[in-house]
Amino acid sequence: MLETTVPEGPVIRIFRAMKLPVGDNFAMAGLIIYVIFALTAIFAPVLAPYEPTEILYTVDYDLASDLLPGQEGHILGTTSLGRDIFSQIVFGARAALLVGLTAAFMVAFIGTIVGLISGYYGGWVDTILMRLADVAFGIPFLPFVIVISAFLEPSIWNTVIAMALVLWRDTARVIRSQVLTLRSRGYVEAARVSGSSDFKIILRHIAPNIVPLSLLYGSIAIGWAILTEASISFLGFGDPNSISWGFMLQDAFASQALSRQAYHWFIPPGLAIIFVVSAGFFISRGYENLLFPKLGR
Amino acid sequence: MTTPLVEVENAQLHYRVGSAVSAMMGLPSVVKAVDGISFSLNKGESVGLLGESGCGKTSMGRLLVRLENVTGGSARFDGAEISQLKGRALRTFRSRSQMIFQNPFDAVNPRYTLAKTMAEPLANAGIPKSEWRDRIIKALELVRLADPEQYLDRFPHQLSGGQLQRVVMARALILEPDFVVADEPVSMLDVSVRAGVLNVFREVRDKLGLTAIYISHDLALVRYVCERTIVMYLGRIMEDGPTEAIVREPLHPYTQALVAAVPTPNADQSHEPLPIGRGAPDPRNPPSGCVFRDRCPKAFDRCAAEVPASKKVGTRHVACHLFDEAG
Amino acid sequence: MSQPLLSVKNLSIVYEVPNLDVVAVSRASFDVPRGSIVGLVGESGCGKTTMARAFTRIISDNAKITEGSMDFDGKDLAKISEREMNDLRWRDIAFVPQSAMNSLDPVYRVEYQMHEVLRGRGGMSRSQAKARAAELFEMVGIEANRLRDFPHQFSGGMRQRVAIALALALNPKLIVADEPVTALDVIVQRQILDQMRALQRDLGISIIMVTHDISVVAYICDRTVVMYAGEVVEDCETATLLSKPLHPYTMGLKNAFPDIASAGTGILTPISGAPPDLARPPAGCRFAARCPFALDHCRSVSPTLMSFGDDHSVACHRAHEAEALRAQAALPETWGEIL
Amino acid sequence: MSTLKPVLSRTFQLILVLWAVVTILFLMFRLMPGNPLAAYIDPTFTLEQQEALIRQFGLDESLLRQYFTYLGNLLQGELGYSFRYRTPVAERIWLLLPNTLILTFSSLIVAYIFGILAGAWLAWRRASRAEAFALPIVLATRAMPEFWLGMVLLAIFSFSLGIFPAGGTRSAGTEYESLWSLYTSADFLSHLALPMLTLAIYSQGLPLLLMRSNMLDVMKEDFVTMAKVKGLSPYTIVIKHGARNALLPVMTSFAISVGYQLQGNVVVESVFSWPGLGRELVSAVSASDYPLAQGAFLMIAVVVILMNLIADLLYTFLDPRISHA
Repeated sequence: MLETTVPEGPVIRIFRAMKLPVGDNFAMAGLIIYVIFALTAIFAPVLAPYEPTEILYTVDYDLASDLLPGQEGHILGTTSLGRDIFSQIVFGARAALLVGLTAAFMVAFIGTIVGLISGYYGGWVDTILMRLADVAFGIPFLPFVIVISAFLEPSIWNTVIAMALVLWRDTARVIRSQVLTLRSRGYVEAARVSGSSDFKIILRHIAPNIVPLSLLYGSIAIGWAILTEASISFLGFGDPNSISWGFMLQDAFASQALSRQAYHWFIPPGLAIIFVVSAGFFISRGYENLLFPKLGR
Repeated sequence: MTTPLVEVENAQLHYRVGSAVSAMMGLPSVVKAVDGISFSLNKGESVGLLGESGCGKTSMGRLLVRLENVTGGSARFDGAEISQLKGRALRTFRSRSQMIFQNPFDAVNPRYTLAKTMAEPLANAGIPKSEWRDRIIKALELVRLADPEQYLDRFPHQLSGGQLQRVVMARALILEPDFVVADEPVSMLDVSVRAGVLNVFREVRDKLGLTAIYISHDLALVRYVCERTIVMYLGRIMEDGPTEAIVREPLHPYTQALVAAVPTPNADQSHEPLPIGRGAPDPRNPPSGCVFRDRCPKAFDRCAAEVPASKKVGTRHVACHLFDEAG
Repeated sequence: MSQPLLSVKNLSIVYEVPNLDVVAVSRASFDVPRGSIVGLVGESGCGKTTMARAFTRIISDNAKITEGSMDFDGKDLAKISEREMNDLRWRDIAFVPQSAMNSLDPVYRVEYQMHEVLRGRGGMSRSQAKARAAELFEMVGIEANRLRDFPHQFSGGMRQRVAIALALALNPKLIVADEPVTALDVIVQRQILDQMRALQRDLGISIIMVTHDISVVAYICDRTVVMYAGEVVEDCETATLLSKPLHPYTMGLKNAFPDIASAGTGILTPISGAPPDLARPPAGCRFAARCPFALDHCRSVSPTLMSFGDDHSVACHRAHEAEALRAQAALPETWGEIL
Repeated sequence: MSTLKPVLSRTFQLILVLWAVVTILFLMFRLMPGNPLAAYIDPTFTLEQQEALIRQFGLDESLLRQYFTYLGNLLQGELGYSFRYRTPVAERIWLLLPNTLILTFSSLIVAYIFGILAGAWLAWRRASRAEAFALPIVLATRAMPEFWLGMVLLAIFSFSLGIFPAGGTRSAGTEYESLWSLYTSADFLSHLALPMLTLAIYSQGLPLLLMRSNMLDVMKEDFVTMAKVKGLSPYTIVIKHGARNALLPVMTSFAISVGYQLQGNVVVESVFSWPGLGRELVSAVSASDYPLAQGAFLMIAVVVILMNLIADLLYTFLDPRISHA
């Protein structure tokens, strides 16, 4: 193994220790987008010139509706109700970050635990958990989230929980099969023969090999969650109290932005979603290259 | 005489393969990796488990260190049924019975330093931390790794296969066990370093008075390490006796073919065709009666009808109908 | 004496790894006489497989033949155009891989893969190919009706026979076999070796048998080429090699190998140390660091492969003392620690 | 009989999963907070009228009884009555299902043909500039919200350029004698074009990436190296061995994609006012028409589960290592 020795800062070293895919161009691009995205979400009140739901007026005290980008100092123009589109985009990052991170965390967490238990213990526990995964695979994802979001009070949390209830299945299956291979590795068997407890074996020999895979599935789930939340909001089942990119698109669609050629209104939220979701895909690709280098994807 | 350290009686290890539906349809759904094996090992005895791939020799070894549990019959260690051990008794068993694995690169965690790898059994046995370093170095010296201190902070990929296999051996021996199962410990190593590992194995076995099982497909290696050999075929024992006798005068037709097939590094060796039929054993679908009969040149009617029982022939036990009258 | 079928001269093959070149085969020379089986023996990483692949010129993308020639029946395999080379492939030089399982396409029946060669490369008609495929299967001892099977339906030994049948398809002059029996159990191994020997005699072809196992070489090969760390260190008839080796490495290998035919078990003697890193080969003889007979001279000057006695080449500065060294080499204490 | 075995055992599994999904569906709709009839009970209704309504929908019985009634009805293909339309749910669903299936299959077939060809081409051009350019774009199409892509296409091709109609399956006032004449009419096809294109652009990424990475893997297999050693032609090596092997998992992914697509249709059908199951589900949920929403959900679930089964079986039959075990 030959590695070029480039002086590394502490950040890079931490990334390496976490097996974050530094060095892969795709992954680095993804990480940079994530950083920009997270900073935007955190500093939204500072960055946004207006309140996202505030109805604005021009200097002539007219309703500031349907302004084009640049007019009256509105970077991306305004909506037909006179709201600042740029501010909505900035605040939309908050909703996306919240949904993406919590859903990804829940999906990766549930999936990893189920996969670990199922793969390590096998037997009837495995059978039950994997039949449950089969059932989860039989549930149409988006319709399920719609029904749950609509019947329970429409809120971001209900959407996130509905997603996690279905999406854990993919992670669980992959983690399980990985655990199955790890379990038959010589060093795991050696640990069993030397008397290590199951807990110790899972903690010391299996989990360290699983964590990068969980992170990989987590980073894919971030994208899925943001896309799903956008769909839910677009269909009108979203959280009425939060400005999300999906909500903006629904607003635009319902306000005939399409027939009125208001591209400045519905193009930016879509681009924002693509930007953030593809960052997740870029990172996951970097991870794959790192975890499965032979495949050369 | 004292009771044997290891006693195996009619042990079985059957795996279910395929689904419940295929079982209902009467398709072969059970693989009998170990199917009615009996032998016992006295303290300090070493025996070679010899056979082709799929004969169940590794499964048999795994039963004895409790990496698998018998599905029928019994396998006892120091009088206690291995699969029933619990709690304290299990912990004692884990420190008394060890395994040396086939692939040294797979048998140690690639993320761990060798010191950390070696410390795992010590921690499990509750040895105080202050003694770890000394015991690790002592174990590495035991397997004749020169200058053992230098290895403590190294990672597995920094060692050669031969060195690493010695580390694996040292880990197995660090708690001074009574019993060791060595699963083809040199088959992944280059010829020029094999001899060193084998010699170390012989030395520590004698020094510690170990009871040992040496699993191999290579009769020449078994002969070098063990005085007694058990020949397995499709989950059953064909022949069991002193290695030298088996090499000189194999009794079972299968053993005869096996001995004749072993290649030697000599120019003048027999090129006679082997006394065995072509074809390969199919563990899912073994023949009725004697499992070897479909390849056996001497098979007759009774071989298909009856499973041959093990018979004592001189110093040996043979499971073959040819010897029915002899006993 | 007739021209050898293949004559390798000063062949070097280099793997280009970023920042560094690994010389996998270094100035190797040997001949393959017509109608003979030549063993290419050595430990893992000694360059035997790389060299065997070079005879088909299908080597990894980052490997390059940097010097030397491979004279095959009047053509230099290192120089001829890709088109000419492709003409020779399988028609004149066929290959038997170590794992027939991975070398057969899992989604096609064996018959299809047979026809692919017979018709695609041999220009046969469908009916000719059918007859020839059945004939080939018979030659290697498989019933012709199994042609309709998929590769995974054969046992390991049978698959290896299929690979041999495939190699024989176009009546090649040379078959390169890369560890063809390594993955098999002794009984099947022996049966396949017998088959190969018989076919080679009947058809008068030549075989290069790559292996790490001297007993396989002893059983089947007429001549043996011993490789160490990318270099050919000894080349002679197998019987001579086993009875009167000239190179200390060959002597050591024999000492390390258990022999079931010997009277007692004796003591096996390892060769201490490990082969050198081919990215940074040492000056002088590459075996010197592990050789009990190495002199200062050996550590500074690299020995060249020289003819010694009749038809026996060796690369060792002390080859002229070989008889005395052999006597010493037979004693375990010569090799230092045996543990 | 080795071909019958996987079909039987998988079908058995399918029935179990179906039963579990049906049960979850029942619980979802029955245990939700609020009276399921709330939206339909006018404040002016008398108490008797309300109770009559509750009895009519069987809501006065115990949960367990309701469950068995529900299962019994399902077994007879009985999905209940829509609150809104006051017609049998099954009738409505059978009317809409063809529209959804036409949209799904047409878009996926286009996506797979394109994806397989482009994926194989990109594998061939590995590490080229074309790859560096194409890969991020493909990943970005996977990151697009489908409905947004639909909106953009709608704005450009319908509202700006006026090439395609804005929604529905047919122009106002057109009538057709049969469904067949409707589906083959130019009018229907021009309505189909934009939603189909939207879903196709979104879906092509999966077969493309899968085909590409499979090709790259297969080309490293020993049997491909051996094909070179055999001196076979590049066409034989790349197409007959490389692509043929790489195609296997892509084919099975088609069935899975049908299931996924059906879920994605929910939004795209809404954008294009395409009268399919997804749009119906959304409007039924919005209008609290529980029987209809439940029926639409169930129908989508059945197709998803069926497609998972077909994917499994395809894999079993297309791969000789399994079908000829």
